[in-house]
Amino acid sequence: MYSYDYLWLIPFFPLLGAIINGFLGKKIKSEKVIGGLGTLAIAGSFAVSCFYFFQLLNDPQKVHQQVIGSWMSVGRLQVDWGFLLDPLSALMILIVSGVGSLIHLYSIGYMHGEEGFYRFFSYLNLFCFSMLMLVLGNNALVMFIGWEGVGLCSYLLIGYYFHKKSAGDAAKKAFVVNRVGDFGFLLGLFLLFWTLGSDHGVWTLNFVEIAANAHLLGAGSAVVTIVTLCFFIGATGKSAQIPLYTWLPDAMEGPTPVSALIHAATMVTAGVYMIGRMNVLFFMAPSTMMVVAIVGAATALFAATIGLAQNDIKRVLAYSTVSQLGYMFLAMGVGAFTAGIFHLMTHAFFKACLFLGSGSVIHAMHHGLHHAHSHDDPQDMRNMGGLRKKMPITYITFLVSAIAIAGIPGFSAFFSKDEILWFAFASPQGSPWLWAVGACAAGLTAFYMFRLVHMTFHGAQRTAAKARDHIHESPLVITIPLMVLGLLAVVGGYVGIPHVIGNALGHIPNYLDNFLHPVFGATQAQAHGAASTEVSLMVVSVALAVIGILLASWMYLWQPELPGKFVANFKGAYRTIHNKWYVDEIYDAMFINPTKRLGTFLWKGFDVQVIDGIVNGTGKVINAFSKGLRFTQSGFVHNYAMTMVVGMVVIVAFFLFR
Amino acid sequence: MLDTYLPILVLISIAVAFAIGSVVFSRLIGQKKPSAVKLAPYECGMPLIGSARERVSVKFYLVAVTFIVFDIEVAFLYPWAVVFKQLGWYGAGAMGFFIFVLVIGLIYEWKKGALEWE
Amino acid sequence: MENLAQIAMQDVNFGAIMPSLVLVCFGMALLLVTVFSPRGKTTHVAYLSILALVVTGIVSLATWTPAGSLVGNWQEGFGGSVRLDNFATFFNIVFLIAAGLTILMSDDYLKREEYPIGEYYPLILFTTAGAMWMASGTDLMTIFLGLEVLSISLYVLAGFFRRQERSNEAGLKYFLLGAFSTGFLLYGIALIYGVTGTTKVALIGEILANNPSLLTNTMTLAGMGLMSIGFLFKIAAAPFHMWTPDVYQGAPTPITAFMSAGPKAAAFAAFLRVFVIGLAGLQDQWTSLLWILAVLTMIVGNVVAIYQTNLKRMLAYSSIAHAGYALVGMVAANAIGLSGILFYMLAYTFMNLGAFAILVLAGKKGEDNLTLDGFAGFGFKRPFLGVAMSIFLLSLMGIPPTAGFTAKFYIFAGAVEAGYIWLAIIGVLNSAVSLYYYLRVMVYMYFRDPAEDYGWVKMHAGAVLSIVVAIIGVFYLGIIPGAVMEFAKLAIF
Amino acid sequence: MSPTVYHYLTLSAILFSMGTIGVLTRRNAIVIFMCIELMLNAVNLSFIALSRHLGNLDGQIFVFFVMAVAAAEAAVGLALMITFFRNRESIEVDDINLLKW
Repeated sequence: MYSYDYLWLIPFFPLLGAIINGFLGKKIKSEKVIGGLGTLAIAGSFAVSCFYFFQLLNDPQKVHQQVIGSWMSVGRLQVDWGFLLDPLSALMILIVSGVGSLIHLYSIGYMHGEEGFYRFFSYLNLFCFSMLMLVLGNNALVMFIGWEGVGLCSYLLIGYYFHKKSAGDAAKKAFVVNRVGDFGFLLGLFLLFWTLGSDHGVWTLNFVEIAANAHLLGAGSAVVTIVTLCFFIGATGKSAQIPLYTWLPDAMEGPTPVSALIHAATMVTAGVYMIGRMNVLFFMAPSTMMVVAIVGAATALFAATIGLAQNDIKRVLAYSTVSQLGYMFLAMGVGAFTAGIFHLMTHAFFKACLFLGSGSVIHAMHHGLHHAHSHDDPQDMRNMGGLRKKMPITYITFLVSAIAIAGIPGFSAFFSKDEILWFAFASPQGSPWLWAVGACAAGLTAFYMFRLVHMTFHGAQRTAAKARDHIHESPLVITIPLMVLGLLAVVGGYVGIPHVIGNALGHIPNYLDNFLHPVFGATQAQAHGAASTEVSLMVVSVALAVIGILLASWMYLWQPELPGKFVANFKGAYRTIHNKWYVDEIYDAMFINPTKRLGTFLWKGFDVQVIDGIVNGTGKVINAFSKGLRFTQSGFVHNYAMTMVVGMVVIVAFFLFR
Repeated sequence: MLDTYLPILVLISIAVAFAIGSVVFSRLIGQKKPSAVKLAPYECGMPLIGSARERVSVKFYLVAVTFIVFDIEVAFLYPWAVVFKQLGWYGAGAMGFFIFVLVIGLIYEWKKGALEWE
Repeated sequence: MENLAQIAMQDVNFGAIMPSLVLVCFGMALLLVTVFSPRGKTTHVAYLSILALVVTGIVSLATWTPAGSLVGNWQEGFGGSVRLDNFATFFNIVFLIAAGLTILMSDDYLKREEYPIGEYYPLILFTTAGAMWMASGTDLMTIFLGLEVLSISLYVLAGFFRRQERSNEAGLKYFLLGAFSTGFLLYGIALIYGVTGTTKVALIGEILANNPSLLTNTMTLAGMGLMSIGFLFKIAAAPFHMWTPDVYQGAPTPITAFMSAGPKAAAFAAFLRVFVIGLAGLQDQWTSLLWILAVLTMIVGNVVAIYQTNLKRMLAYSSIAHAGYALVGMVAANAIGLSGILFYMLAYTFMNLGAFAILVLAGKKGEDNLTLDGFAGFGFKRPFLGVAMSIFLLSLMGIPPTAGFTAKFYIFAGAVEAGYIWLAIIGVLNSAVSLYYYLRVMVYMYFRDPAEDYGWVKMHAGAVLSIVVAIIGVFYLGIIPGAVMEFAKLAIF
Repeated sequence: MSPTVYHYLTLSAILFSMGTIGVLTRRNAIVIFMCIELMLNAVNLSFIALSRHLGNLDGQIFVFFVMAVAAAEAAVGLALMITFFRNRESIEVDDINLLKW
């Protein structure tokens, strides 16, 4: 028998850290103590998480609940403060606390000297607490606490640089858009609770009980579809899917570690986790699954196109995150729950690494530009270039992660992404179209990632000359997390080697699949298709990725250097060069420019105009309504009395003539 | 029953008739020679001091407010008085407490100076 | 005729009015204390009134009947027109907490605004006593008396700053409209009395149940409609809410805080007792009316609040919206919904009084700075108050794990269980809208550069204590509300 | 024909409506308050008539309380109006318009 009595320690440590830093941080003053405390708090939960993770590996019983105490009992509904440890949540706490620890460590270096250092760590700890509550909660309400908590912390952290107006606006937007999603979540919760309770006498919000009783609702019934759609709306808000994704790129106003932790590795994946947690319900609602898959695929492609047209290093990564989250939803939608969670994990590694790497670059750029008294934007890739030699460690880890996200075989995302694509093609809910969209997005991903790598690290230095000399590699406290995450971005995928490769290499099992089997075993879709099809699809998607990388390299790396060499060495070949330019321009005009224009259009036009328009429009309508209604409040006693009399007449008439 | 009230009715009729009659009669037969002095408001034969629309001192309101509150106690004392005997000491005690509450109000007013004119 | 005294006496049970009796006696004594105290000295009166509330609290709790107890501790008296049951006791505690927090934040406030007048405290005690009569009254007569004692004291308190035009106007407006609504309430009572021949709530219920023909009688229906207006006015439900913003804005801030919690809860108590017990037979009728009014109230409160820049006024609209949420529980009219209202009132008392306590501290003399702009950067210059305000705002929004969330969840779960799923949806949607204006305060506090250094904000012990108590309350009811929810369940009829 | 309870109730309803209309139309706060008093007294008439009709005293007891309450209300109301007049030199309700929107 194994004991799971100290599960509560996992969220408790960061909570403690948040409280101590929040209340005493101002008095402590020493950045080392504050940062150390914050990092230690989350490292503590990482240690406990590891312990329980490995214990669970050996434990034949895979689902454990720990109830701390009763929270509310409303009628026949009993809600506890309880935790649920099963393979899914065990994996999630490992990711959250592990990546969280690294990012805390990184923040000590990155946030050095910032005003309100203690505040930052307090919020970060509080975020980790909420996120751990979200993944550990054994019922929907505890999850909802985490759900709201992460939204709140994200709000506080996006607005960290509060004197920037854009930061405040972005924070507010994030919170409000998230709440639209939360509304869906709560609605789904109420509907589920009501139908299960009033129609079937099961008053519960406990995940285990919901899963056990979900069959009462009837597979494919309208109720299940509506409930799951509501949950999915909640997920789109939190996980930045169409149409509620617009807050995420704006959220890049926050400090970079925040972008890495909250807006890449953990919080934004909460929606995916939630669908995984409710997999039994989603399994019973094929129409919702279809919506999830289509929205996921559309988001993956759509965000990737927008990523093409961005010049701000963090915004590229932000759209990339949206796009990758689309992949995860695509996986969930086609019933490949394991693959979705797998991609969630690998994405946490490589995207955190990419963000932290970009943070390292921005940090260095900022430093350099500051010395040169330049007002160039330290986040604009057009001001970078050739940083490879200046920042070797950042460069290598960044490159490794970029290769990983591009889906080159041997790196982590290759395994997860290709499993998703395979399921999108071959699962009963999948279709070749979904696969095609996913594969296109994969090609685009490779393209914009390498555009990013080339513009930042390769080629000529475009940074102002004076600033160049002051750009140097970041300190160890920043590079250590980069190295660890870079390593994970490479090897993280080997826990889930697809069967077709595993079999080819000699019966290597898919560890992750086996581990998550107790959670997803019954609902996981089975892909039907020949191994040869799977391999050929794999080859196609890898080829697309390679083409994307080559195109990017050609356009942003080789091309600018080639003309100069040619002109210098062979004047006779100038014509050829010119021709090449010519070809290139045709190419530019025919393919790249339209794509870029499409990207710009989608971003400036659709994203800003339509989506923001809808969000702001709703706000404006309510505002106008408010303004109008306000004027009924004229301040005159007579008007008030008149309203009362009219109300009285209406009420009495209502009773009499009803 | 009603005949007991007959004398009162007669008295009222006579009073009303006399009042109306004297006013009407003087209107009919009296001479009218108005002058400024005659039309001025009558203030006990004293010359006028300022306009009649002058603000009344707030003290009058204070007295009026005080009066309203203490006047109401009578409304409660009457029914009690009617059944005073039947209610006995219990009723007296209850009414005593009622009066006591009013006395506290009185003390409060007194101490606040609401009863002093100047 | 000899037995008249015996009849009068045998029904008398001072136990049934003990809490309010204690409070009134303290109030009268304090009036005398005030008048014999030197001018401008009020602190001792504040202390004594806190003592009065504590004593009353102890007295109130004595009548609580715990779960599983075979013998009820409830007290009934005065010919069955007062009944101190768990329902009344629960509300009494809510009133006492509201009054206590109000008094704690008042003393320094009165000195700052230069109205150090001791009568303020006895008036709060009288208001509380009136509220108690409303909660424990089982006769329309006692309920009416309680309502009037409460209202008349509040008229004075709302217009307490007599040389300040705003306060003055608030008092007069409240008085005129309040008296007007009283007229309707009374007329309703008269009609119900005419139909049933009694003013006792339980008896009305019985008579209506035994004579179904009375249920469709014009007088009954008109009486019910008119009576509801009196209560709806006091809980500030649309369309009888229009006095609320003006009065809340003009009244002294602690009084506004008190009005939004104590009297509102009292009106709910009386409303519940009269309608759920007395007019149970007409439940279909009044729930369908309240359904509409609840929606209307939530929408009006939340939507108009968006446009407000004065925080007192914004919180006034917010309190209208919260009355709408509580009405949802009354529409459900099941055990969860009703006990949900009780729980909601307690939760709302903590979070709203807490928020107002911060306004009390943050104001300058005259309180012209209690606007959004006046709070720019407040959170950084006054970290404790900023965090506290954020907690209360989050609770008002209904973000877990605060009292606001559990209370809303409770109410909406009640509505869902009773099958009013759309009402719950509208409620949740409304609380999503409410986010906008609560959040804006936080945006100003944390995302604007401080306009001032807020040096005038003095951390007075009383107000700070009330804030701390409110924070504890908000988190207690948010994290471990189980015990209080049990109390609320025991407290419904 | 001797008056029945219905006549009283009708009279009371008419008085109540007159009071209500007065509240809605008059401008002077004191007159408005007098109209409210009229409403209360209309209700009192109902109570008395019903009490006599039903043969029970509850209605009459109620009237006592209403009277007491009305007096207290009048006292407080007058005080509020006086202070208002001192601040604004007016007692017109249209001038009670500082707080709005």
